[in-house]
Amino acid sequence: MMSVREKRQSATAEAVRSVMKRHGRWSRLEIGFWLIAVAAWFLLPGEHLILTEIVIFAILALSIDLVLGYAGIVTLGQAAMYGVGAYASGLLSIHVTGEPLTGLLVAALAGALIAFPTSFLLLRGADLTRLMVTLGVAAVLHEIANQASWLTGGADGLQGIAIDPLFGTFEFDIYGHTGYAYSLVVLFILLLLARFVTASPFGYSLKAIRDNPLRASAVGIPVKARLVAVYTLSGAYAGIAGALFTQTQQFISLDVLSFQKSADGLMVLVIGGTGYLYGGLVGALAYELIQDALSSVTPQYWQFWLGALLIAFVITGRDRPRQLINSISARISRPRQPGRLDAVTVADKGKPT
Amino acid sequence: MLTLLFDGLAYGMLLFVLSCGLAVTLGLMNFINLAHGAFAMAGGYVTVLMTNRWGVPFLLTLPIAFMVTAIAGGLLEKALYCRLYDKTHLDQVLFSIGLVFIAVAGVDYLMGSQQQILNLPDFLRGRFTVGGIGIGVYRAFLVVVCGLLAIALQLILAHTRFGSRLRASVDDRRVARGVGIRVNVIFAVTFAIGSGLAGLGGALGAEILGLDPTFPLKFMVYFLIVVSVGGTSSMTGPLVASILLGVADVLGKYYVPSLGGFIIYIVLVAVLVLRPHGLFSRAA
Amino acid sequence: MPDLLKIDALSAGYGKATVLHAVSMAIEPGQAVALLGRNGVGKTTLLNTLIGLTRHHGGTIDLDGADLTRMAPERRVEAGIGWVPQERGIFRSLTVEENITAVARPGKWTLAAMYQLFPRLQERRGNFGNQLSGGEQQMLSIARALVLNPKILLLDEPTEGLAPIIVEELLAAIRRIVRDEGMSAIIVEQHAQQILAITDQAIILDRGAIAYSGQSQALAEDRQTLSRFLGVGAS
Amino acid sequence: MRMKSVLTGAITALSLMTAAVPAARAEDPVKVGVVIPLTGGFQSNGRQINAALKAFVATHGEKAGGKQVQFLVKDDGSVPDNALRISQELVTNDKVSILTGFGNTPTALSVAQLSKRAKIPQVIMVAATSSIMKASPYMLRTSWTIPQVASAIGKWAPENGAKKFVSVVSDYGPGKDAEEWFAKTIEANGGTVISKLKVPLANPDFAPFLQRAADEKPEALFVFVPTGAGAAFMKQFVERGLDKSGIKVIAMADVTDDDLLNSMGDPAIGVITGGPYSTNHDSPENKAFVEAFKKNNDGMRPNMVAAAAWDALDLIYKTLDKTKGEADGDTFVEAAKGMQIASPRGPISIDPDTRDIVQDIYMRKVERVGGELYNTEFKTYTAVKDPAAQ
Amino acid sequence: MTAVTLETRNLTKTFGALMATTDVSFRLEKGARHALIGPNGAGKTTFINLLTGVLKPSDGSVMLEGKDITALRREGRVQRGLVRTFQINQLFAGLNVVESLALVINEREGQGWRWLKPAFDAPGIDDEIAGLLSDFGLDSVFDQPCSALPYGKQRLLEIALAVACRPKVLLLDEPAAGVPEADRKEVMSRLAALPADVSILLIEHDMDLVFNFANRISVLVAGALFAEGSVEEISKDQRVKQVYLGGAAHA
Repeated sequence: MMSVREKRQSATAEAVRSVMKRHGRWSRLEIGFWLIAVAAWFLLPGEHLILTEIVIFAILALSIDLVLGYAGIVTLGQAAMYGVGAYASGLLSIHVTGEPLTGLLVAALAGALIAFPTSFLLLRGADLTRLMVTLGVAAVLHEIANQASWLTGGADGLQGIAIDPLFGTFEFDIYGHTGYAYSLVVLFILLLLARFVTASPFGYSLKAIRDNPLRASAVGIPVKARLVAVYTLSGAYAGIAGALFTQTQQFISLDVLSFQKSADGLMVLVIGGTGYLYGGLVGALAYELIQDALSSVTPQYWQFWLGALLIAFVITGRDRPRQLINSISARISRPRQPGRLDAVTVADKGKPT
Repeated sequence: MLTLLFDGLAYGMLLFVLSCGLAVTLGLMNFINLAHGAFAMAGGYVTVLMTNRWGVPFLLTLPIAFMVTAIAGGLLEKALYCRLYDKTHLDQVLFSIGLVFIAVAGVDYLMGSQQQILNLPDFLRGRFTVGGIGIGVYRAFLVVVCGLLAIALQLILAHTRFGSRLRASVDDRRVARGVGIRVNVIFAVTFAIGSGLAGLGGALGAEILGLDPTFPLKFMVYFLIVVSVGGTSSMTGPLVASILLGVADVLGKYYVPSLGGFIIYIVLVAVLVLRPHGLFSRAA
Repeated sequence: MPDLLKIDALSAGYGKATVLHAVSMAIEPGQAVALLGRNGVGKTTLLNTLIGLTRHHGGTIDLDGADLTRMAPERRVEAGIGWVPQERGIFRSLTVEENITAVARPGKWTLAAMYQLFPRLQERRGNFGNQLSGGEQQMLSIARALVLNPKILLLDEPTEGLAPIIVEELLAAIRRIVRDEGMSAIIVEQHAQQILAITDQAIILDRGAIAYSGQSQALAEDRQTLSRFLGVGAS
Repeated sequence: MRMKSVLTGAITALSLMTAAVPAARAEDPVKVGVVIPLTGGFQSNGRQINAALKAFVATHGEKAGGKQVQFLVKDDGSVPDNALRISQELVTNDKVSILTGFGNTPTALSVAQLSKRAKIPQVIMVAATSSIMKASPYMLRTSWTIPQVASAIGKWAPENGAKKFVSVVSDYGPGKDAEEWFAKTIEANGGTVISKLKVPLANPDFAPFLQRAADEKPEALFVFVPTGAGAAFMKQFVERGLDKSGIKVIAMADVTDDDLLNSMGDPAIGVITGGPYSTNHDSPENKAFVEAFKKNNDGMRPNMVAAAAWDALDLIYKTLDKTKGEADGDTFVEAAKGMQIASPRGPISIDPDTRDIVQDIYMRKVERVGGELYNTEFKTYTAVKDPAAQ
Repeated sequence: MTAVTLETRNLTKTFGALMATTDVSFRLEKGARHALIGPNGAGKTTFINLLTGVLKPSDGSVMLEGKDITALRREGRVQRGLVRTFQINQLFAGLNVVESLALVINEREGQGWRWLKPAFDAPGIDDEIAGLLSDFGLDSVFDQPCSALPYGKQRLLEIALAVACRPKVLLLDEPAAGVPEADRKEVMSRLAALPADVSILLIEHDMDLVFNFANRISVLVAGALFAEGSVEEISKDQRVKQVYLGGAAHA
């Protein structure tokens, strides 16, 4: 009798192991996504500028996803860390060194340094409170940057940023060739790291907190400390996004700290869907392309149509893109209907380019 | 000094009329309506259009601004907002931002992007002095009108059946329905009135706050601050928060002009850290 | 006599969990029914289902010819249900008087009648809901349901957590409402003996289903049934 | 190491693919990127520029220096980041040879690096901070500079009886410039600025600043706030009764913007401003300009932004005429240097040393002329250079 | 011979003037199957909240294995072995069964701060999860998201999550609440099979469950301990009967 039970248990354990192995495995859709992103470098040399902007936007959204999608903190103040990262790397290039990788590191540190104390302000209160506190912190930093014009250049923007060639070889050209490759690689590394983090015990404890903070504390998870940790990590991400912006544009204005930046980041993430890391990418891609298309059709009134799209999007259900991706992903992983699969892949390929 | 206080009071009262509708929306339906400022803008444009282009007396345009935006608010509630009550805050934020975009671009298209300048009738211009305090006629008018509105709102809330039904719905929506209060109707009406008040506030404020298509974006943050600092459990909270904000803003800019932009945000963060649900929230 | 309230095969619960399993019962006009059972057997869920605050899983509710099954709660109130929720549900930012006048509907139960029934409410008419004692809140909750002039009153544990002397007072009032004024009612109670004394019919729920149904008086004397379904002493 | 060289090779190849500007052929049009704020905080500038462009093309046609001139108008949303990205795309994808527009200083500065690196002439239509010109050797300006105007006011005021000032400026680059240069010149001419107030750019209410200014009891206020805010400022000034208290307002032209002047109404009457252009400037060039502008834009009134935009386009056309359609950065800028134009605002020229505009600055007073409000010029400082660049 | 694992000393909680818990001194012995009963509003919830650290007591202390844990936070108490389940399921809606259990086990093993290593790499974690799955009859639904489970399975997972914490003391708050009749037997038998060395405090209204499961019963009335004894003693106690049957004055 024991052996029957044991047999059953070992069968279960096998099943459990198979579930576990599924985690962290790259789906075909994911791989395809990256292949297309890399291919875009070769095939669309004229679009590198907007692609760079999309990638930086996506990193900002990714940093918000870490706190919102994985820990359930809504924020309208991610620009605080983004902007501080941008200024940190800009100032570094002016006063110390123009080496880009050092700039990224310093910016990550600066972002984390701002995020850490801020996170303690977010431990209490509901959605609205958190929105307003983060917004307030970003607004205060914006004002400080405005006042400290001796350091930041104030409203005129920080002048004189000069970034050394990457690895001493690759100049940041005005076509964005280096910029796109560079930011794409950074995005890839950050996403890889985020994948590790979200699949780690730490990452799962965040998901637990997001889903049910009451139960999370009842199974022994130190909720507050985890929130502080992830907010700080997200601050580092946002800081890196800011530094990438500085380095690829070689210019910073106060807008890096603006409410608009935070709101756009949140909006893009929400459009793309939270809690699966790629939401920011999908959202940034869709948002930028739509905005670009609309504003070239009607430069003065594109906001009208963007607004209409947003409303339609919410009313018809925000889960749609996520569901679509899931179903595409499922179909690609189990290619049973070759005829239909082709259609899907083709349609999919058309989109992100 | 007292002149300044009075200015701050007027400014605060204006903020209150502008944002009280939002407080009710948030408290009653737990709905984050970032498009509240769009209604204020609509009211402002109604007034400017009527006084400047069609020569309608300013005072007459005020109730019209209220009515027009209230009707617009009511219609939008029935057509769109009601679909979003059950959705998440993020959906609501995205949706109402979409509305703001439409409003901004739509007004730009219809009215042009320039600042609209309201021509006040002569009797609201100028200044008088009472006991050594110089008081602007229009600011005095604002204080009186907004004060009366605040009192009227308080009376409606406190002494009418509608008011008590509204408070009951905010207190406990479930039980309210269970004792026969039509919460949905109450909400639609409240939403319309709140929008109307925003419209009226926009009309009154066009003179002081300025009016251009970016109005809803510029002032969205102010409304949210009033609501989050004041809390949503009563009208007193937002009123006190508005006046506090108005006075602090004016005094701050007078005495420490260089800190002008900071003050409200520092107050905001401080209040919310100490009292996450606002100054006047009930102890949970 | 035609039934006032007729429940047929009613199943309901919260979310996915089914709490009530195919409950059927009928109440004649003027009848008061005691709804008994241990904690957690679904008594409150039954009342909540009648007022429309649970998820409907099956069955029908009919009140005086009107089909309530799919109605919104506020419509059910119009159709004639007066609900006294568990834990009273007093609106805390309304005064005592406002709690009553905000919902009152025309009929014989008026504000004045309420003050006559519960003189203490008149004394405290200007106080806010959150300034009342438990007993006063309960009186107010009953008054608030009565001024709806309902066809049937649903009382959910009206004496829960109250001091004995207040319990006496409340039960006396309930007796007047159902006995002297002939109000139909379903009363959920834990104090079985006391409530059986003032009701006509009794129903015992057990695990979401009706386990016993009969005359209150008969049940009051049926110690075995009482202790089987309600007591701690037997098994 | 091999990886690196492969990458370098790839980048070089790409650069060649995209960057190699094909040899200019006669039939190739000269493309001009117009980056202006059609949305956002500075959209009224964008509107005026767009209108001026319409009027200019309608009167001057689309040919200059024997070539087709093609304008590509883009909205930067008043955001410098956008301005930069859009300009980059215009340069790299659309292959524009000239960039123009730039509704405020930050957007102009954001593009300076690009202009420098890609050797693209950048013709500034509005941005007025002095320092911009140093940011790129391909920068040209047809608007005005803040010190140009502020120093003229600083010179005029003490000569005409107002010596004790409080300055009220918006808290951003141009505001600080105005404050600094006004104070500098007025102090050199025997006046004082007893208090300097900075007003947040997104400021809804001037009451506290006005009160503060009044409490300092100056003879006059020196004011610089952006268009639009100026109207609110003047209204609140009158509302406080400061007009009756004997305190004068002497302001930068933005405060009594011609575009809005009519709707500002009576509070504006009598306000003295210094500026480069007034809609009722009395000259045949201006009459023609105003007429063309109104005709093409439903009677809209041009302001100094429109005039500056018009002149920028004129400068581009005239320079192309001179270079026979050659729009290469160095050639173009060299040709533009010293260019003299009979502008609607009076004679202007491009300073060969600074590439900045040299123009007459007028002192004006708001008056009612034929039922409409205008800035009537009453004193001219001729051929003023940017004092900050000297 | 019987060691006390959990003990409260004069535990008191007041909300304003209201005494929610009055001077409760309660002992839970090692390996106990102890039930806490009492009418609605008797303060059972407040008592649990005091034990688990959701509320801070106004007076008195909570001791776990002889150590004072009154000042410890919720998660600290859990890490020391004081674990609870909830009356209303509190699951991680977005995670599946295996993930939920794995994260609890990781947390228990002190791995919760590891942020670069995969969550499923701990040695033996698969076997442990498999054990829990079969102990609680969750094998058939192991890869389903918690929110999609049938109610009875959710209830079992609710308990399994607590057991995965390897508790010394387990507080079961109405474990059978809302479970459909068909699944009831399973829940009860799973409860009966909980490890013997775990001390269990059961809060329950279902007297069948109480009598089948517990060997000792405490009765809480109006925030104070009203009676305590073996199942037999309590079931015969007239005063307890009256509390539950009501009508104390008339009986």
